Amino acid sequence: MLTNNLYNLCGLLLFGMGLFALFACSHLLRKILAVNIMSSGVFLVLIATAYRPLGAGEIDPVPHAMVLTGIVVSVSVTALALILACRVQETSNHSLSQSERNTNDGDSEE
Amino acid sequence: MTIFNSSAWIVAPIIIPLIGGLLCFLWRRDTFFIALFISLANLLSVTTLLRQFLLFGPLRYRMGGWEAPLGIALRLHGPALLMLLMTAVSGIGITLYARGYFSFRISALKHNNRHEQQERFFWPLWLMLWTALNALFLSGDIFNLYVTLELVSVSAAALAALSGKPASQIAAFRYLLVSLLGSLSYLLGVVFVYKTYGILDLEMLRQIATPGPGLQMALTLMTLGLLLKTALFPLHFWLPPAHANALAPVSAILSGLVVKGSFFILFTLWFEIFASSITANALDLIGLLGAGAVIWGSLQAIRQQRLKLLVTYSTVAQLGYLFIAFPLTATENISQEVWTAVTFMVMAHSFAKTAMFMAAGTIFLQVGHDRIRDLAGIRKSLPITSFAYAIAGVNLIGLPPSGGFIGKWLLLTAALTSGQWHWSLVIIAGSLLASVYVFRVVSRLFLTPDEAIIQECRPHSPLQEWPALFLAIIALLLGLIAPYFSLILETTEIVANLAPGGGL
Amino acid sequence: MIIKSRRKNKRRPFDPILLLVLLLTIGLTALLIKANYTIPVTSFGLAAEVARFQPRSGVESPVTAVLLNFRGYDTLLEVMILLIAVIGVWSLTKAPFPQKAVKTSPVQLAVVRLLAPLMCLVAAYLVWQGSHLAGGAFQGGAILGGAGVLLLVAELPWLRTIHSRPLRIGLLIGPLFFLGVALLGIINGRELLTYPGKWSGSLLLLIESTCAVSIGLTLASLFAGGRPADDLIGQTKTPACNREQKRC
Amino acid sequence: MTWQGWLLICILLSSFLPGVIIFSLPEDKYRFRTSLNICGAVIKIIFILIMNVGIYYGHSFELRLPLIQGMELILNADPLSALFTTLSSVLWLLTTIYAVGYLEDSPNRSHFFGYFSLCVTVTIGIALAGNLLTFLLFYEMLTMTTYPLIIHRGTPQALRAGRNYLIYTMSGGAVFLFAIVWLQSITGPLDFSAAGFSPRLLDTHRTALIFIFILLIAGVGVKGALVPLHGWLPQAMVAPAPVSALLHAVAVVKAGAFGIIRIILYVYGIDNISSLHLYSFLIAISSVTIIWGSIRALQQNDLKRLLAFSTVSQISYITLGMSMADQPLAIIGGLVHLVHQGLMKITLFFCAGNLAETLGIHKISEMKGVARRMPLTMTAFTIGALGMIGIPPTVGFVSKWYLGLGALALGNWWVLLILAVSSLLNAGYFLPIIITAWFGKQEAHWPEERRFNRFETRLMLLLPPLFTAFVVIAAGIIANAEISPLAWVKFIIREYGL
Repeated sequence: MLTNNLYNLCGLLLFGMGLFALFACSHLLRKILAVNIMSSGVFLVLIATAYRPLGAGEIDPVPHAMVLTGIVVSVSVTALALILACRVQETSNHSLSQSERNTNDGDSEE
Repeated sequence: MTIFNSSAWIVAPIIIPLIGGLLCFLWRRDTFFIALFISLANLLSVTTLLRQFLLFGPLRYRMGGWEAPLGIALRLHGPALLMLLMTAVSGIGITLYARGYFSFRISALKHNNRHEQQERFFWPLWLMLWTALNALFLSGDIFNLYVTLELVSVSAAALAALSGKPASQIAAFRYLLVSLLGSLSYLLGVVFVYKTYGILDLEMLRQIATPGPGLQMALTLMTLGLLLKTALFPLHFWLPPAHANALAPVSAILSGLVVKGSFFILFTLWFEIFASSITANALDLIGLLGAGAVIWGSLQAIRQQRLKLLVTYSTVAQLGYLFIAFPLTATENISQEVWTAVTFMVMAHSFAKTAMFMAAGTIFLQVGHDRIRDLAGIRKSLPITSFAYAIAGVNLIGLPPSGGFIGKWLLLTAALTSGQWHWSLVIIAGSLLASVYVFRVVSRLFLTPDEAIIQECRPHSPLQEWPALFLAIIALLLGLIAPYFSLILETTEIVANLAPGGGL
Repeated sequence: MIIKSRRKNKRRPFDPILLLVLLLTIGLTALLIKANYTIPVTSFGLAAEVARFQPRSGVESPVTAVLLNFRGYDTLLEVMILLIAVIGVWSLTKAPFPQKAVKTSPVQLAVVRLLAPLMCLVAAYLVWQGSHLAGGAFQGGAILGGAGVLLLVAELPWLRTIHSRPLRIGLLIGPLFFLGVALLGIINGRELLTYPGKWSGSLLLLIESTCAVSIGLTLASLFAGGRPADDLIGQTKTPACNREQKRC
Repeated sequence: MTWQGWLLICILLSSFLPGVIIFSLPEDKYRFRTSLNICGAVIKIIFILIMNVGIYYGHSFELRLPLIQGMELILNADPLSALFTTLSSVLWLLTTIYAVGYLEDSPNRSHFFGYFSLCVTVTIGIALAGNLLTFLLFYEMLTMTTYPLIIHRGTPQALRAGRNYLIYTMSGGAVFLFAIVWLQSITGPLDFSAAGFSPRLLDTHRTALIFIFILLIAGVGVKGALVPLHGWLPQAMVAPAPVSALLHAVAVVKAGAFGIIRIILYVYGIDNISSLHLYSFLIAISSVTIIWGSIRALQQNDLKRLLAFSTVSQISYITLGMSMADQPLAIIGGLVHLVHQGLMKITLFFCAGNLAETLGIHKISEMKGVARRMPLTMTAFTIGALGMIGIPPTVGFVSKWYLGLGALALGNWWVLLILAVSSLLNAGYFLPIIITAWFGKQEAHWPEERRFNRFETRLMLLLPPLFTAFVVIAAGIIANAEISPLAWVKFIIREYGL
């Protein structure tokens, strides 16, 4: 069970680290990275559930499929987040921490 | 009519908007007509499902023909059906309104390239979001729910950023990250569930789930994630900027439909699948947060100077009511009523809030701003919109016969019958605060000032005004068609078996 | 793609909120780890189920069987998420794909010329292998996407000058084919995503191939962070676009 | 659905549909709007008369719409609803005629008449409500439909008045909702019935039921202008005269008083109230309201404010009648005052509106000698005022007579004293006005005089008060005849089982 436990431990630690970084970093890119680290952590824990000690039966393919799905989702979200971050940076030189303006110009003309 | 008895109809609300979304991205011409056709086809399929539901009871569908633990099951039970209906009706309204909104912007404003581009991408994203919501309501698999949640998040975030304003992009970024965080937390919960039970199907989980440390942790994680996505106070920080800065049809979608998705999952998990593991303390805690949301959200709404922000904070407040229902389910004999109450509040809020954002958007476009102070006498130039706003407001206050009233009445009854009367005080206080923020605006709109500060009304299509009124009136009359809803909600047993496969 | 924070990162000596967050996350992680070790493992997952039904799935690799057959619905939705990401990215960008790439060194160019076809080959192999070993549409698509990225980075014109419509068709071909095959089940009077028995192996391979192409294109255009030049509406009229074109 | 059910629907629709159509009419469709309005009012009166005859001959008018478990909308016409519907619909017709004359040339008329019609629809709904839920439904809708009328002028004062009105009525509505749900969580679904709820509940829920009763009375007491919940009423006087008439005589205040009657007689039932010892509570609040309203009225110089405080005082006679409900004579006095007060007060408001519209007079001090300029109006005013004081043969005397008889039969000297003092106070603020108007000497020009050719003012402004003043006397004289309000009230009491 050692491998399994190691995976779990690492995964959960990564999750926790990512969570901390998400709140602690104000930089947009770092936030994206933090979330990615978190998701890696979750995937580690997930893939660890597929583990079977030798001779205890076949390896479970369902977590594999789930992780694959999760990775694709994470890639998509990361891409969108990166582009958003780029746009934010381009248009306003803002970083998220100082963007508390609740301006309301979603419908305005310019 | 064998074709209407085909079991394949249950996937129609997922497949139809999906095809529409793909087509809108590929085709790019006549996107509105594609979307309109899709909306109507979706309504047809949901109506067919309603008929099947009334004839046969709850439905279950094996994706790919694989039985549950291996394959993914779709399930259609009463609440899911009502959510589908709600989305179908709101969706038609939003589709029509969006057409009016974009064509007004394209024809009347500068930078029409940008507006054309916004419209071009609005349609595929909106139809995809619709797909995602329908898939979410129908899903019967705890991991598939994660996928649908992500589908919702990504399309909703893309929509929220559509306006292209820096503020909206920051808000959308934050929204995306928060959604992702919520989804991850939910996914970790799913992992724990899978570790413990080795099963992902909801029905099977319901049968075998017993209280234990694993399930408790899983439930905590999933709940945290979903609460974050549903923006329960104090996790609501991301919602006001994201909803207020988006384009009006998008705000309507986000506030009216999207937050209901994660709430629906949360409610299903707590009160259907893992009901046996829920402790009274957890219920009280959620109720307390809900009460906080009602009070805080309402107070914030009262403080706002901008119309769209006011409407947004009222979403925070109204979502609180849904959580006040949680502790009221603790008593066995009234939990059915609380279910009904919650469904009513969700539906009424969805229609009313959609209508309200549409009205706010129309006012914004016509007047050029939405400072509440300077909105006096809008009724003159936009009578239908003002009416729609007022009627939607009546719903939010929860005056009879609106759906919101039925919900509040049932919650009050549950609170007083079970002796938890402190919740009833919050509900009453929330209504009063709601009437303050609603009438702050309504009294302005309906004012007839002496000096003519009324703006010239720019020509606009009826599509900009009527959908809002239509939805607001539906919300208002929701109470009167209550018997049919309780009929649907009370059908929990399978009445007859639907022929497997199709008659196609 | 490089984002610089406007404010210099000043090290603050002590931030109570940060400390609180730290403590909270540590607490949560500790709880999670504790819970993780107290879970009684009562089940061995779905491995046995998968093994039992795999012969009927049409592929030999259990992961592919789960991915495309048993839980094909998840995968269908997941392909859509990728697509939505592309639509979202396109909706956010005013800029076209980079018209002129940065100066590429001849070495890099040579490497790309050498690698790109090879990567396509590897991708094809991975897709084919997916039916019996590790591999499949996503793995193949990822390699294809990598090839696309290389092409974008180098001065090679393929992806940079592509027109909007062919690209859109390319992006959609996988999802549409998948959806079409999924609907085949309904037309045959069975459930969605039910593959006709004897054809299922080859159909799955076809789905994988088309999806791999779409996924590759998706990843590459996500990397490009823009959209084809002819996809913009009236790009010459809008000053903002002009500015960005110059910048690019 | 039976014809009785359809009739109830038609009664509601006869003012609802004109209202909705009027909203969509352009401003200048004057004739169409007016004829639509008046046709609606006449049709409504005809329907209501048919209903009254039906009720008299023992038909039951009922319509049920179950919503969900424990929630049912019921429309049910009993003799009491007939009394209120008849009053409201007749006064609506008169007020409509008056308003057409009053608002000639003023802006936003379709807005005004639209809400006016809706307001009456809702009031009729209150009268026809068959249980507390339905009552609440229309009661809240009444708030929504009267609010636009109060702020109709759009001035800062009007807005302030509107805001206060909302604060009072929304809070009242919330308290009312709370009380209803609480009550029904104890008693279960509750239709209006003569017996009230089961007396067995008194043993187990005594305190709760007392609290609920107080909350219910507070909830409707806001609209019924019970002291100290009356604050919105004098402020709402900034609205145009027809609106004031509507608030005071046709809809809002009446709806509050009607609610008090319903709660006492048909929700709790006389016996339950008696065993909960709530009568003294009722007597106390109604006496305080009567005396306080009169004292405040004495201090007013603004005519409409004076009338508003007079309403506060007068409407409480109804509550006073209910607070002696174990004596049928007192109930008769209270119920018949519902009609009588409406007739008298609407006369007074019409006249006040005439003075303001024709001569620009708003203050009592400006009224010196006004009767010589507007003799017909002031005749009507005098009749109304004498009725308020309770001088025979006006209807006001009839109400007070029965209230007094009831108090005597109960041996309640305290109430008799209240009646006497309040009559004196009424005389104290009405007689000076009458004397000034008839015998005072005009000192200055009227503030804003407008001349009309043949009559002292517009005909449409003159006819309604003259008609109501006539009825004030006629109904007093024929009080014992078969078709008088009093006779109908006695019929109500018989049907109620006393």
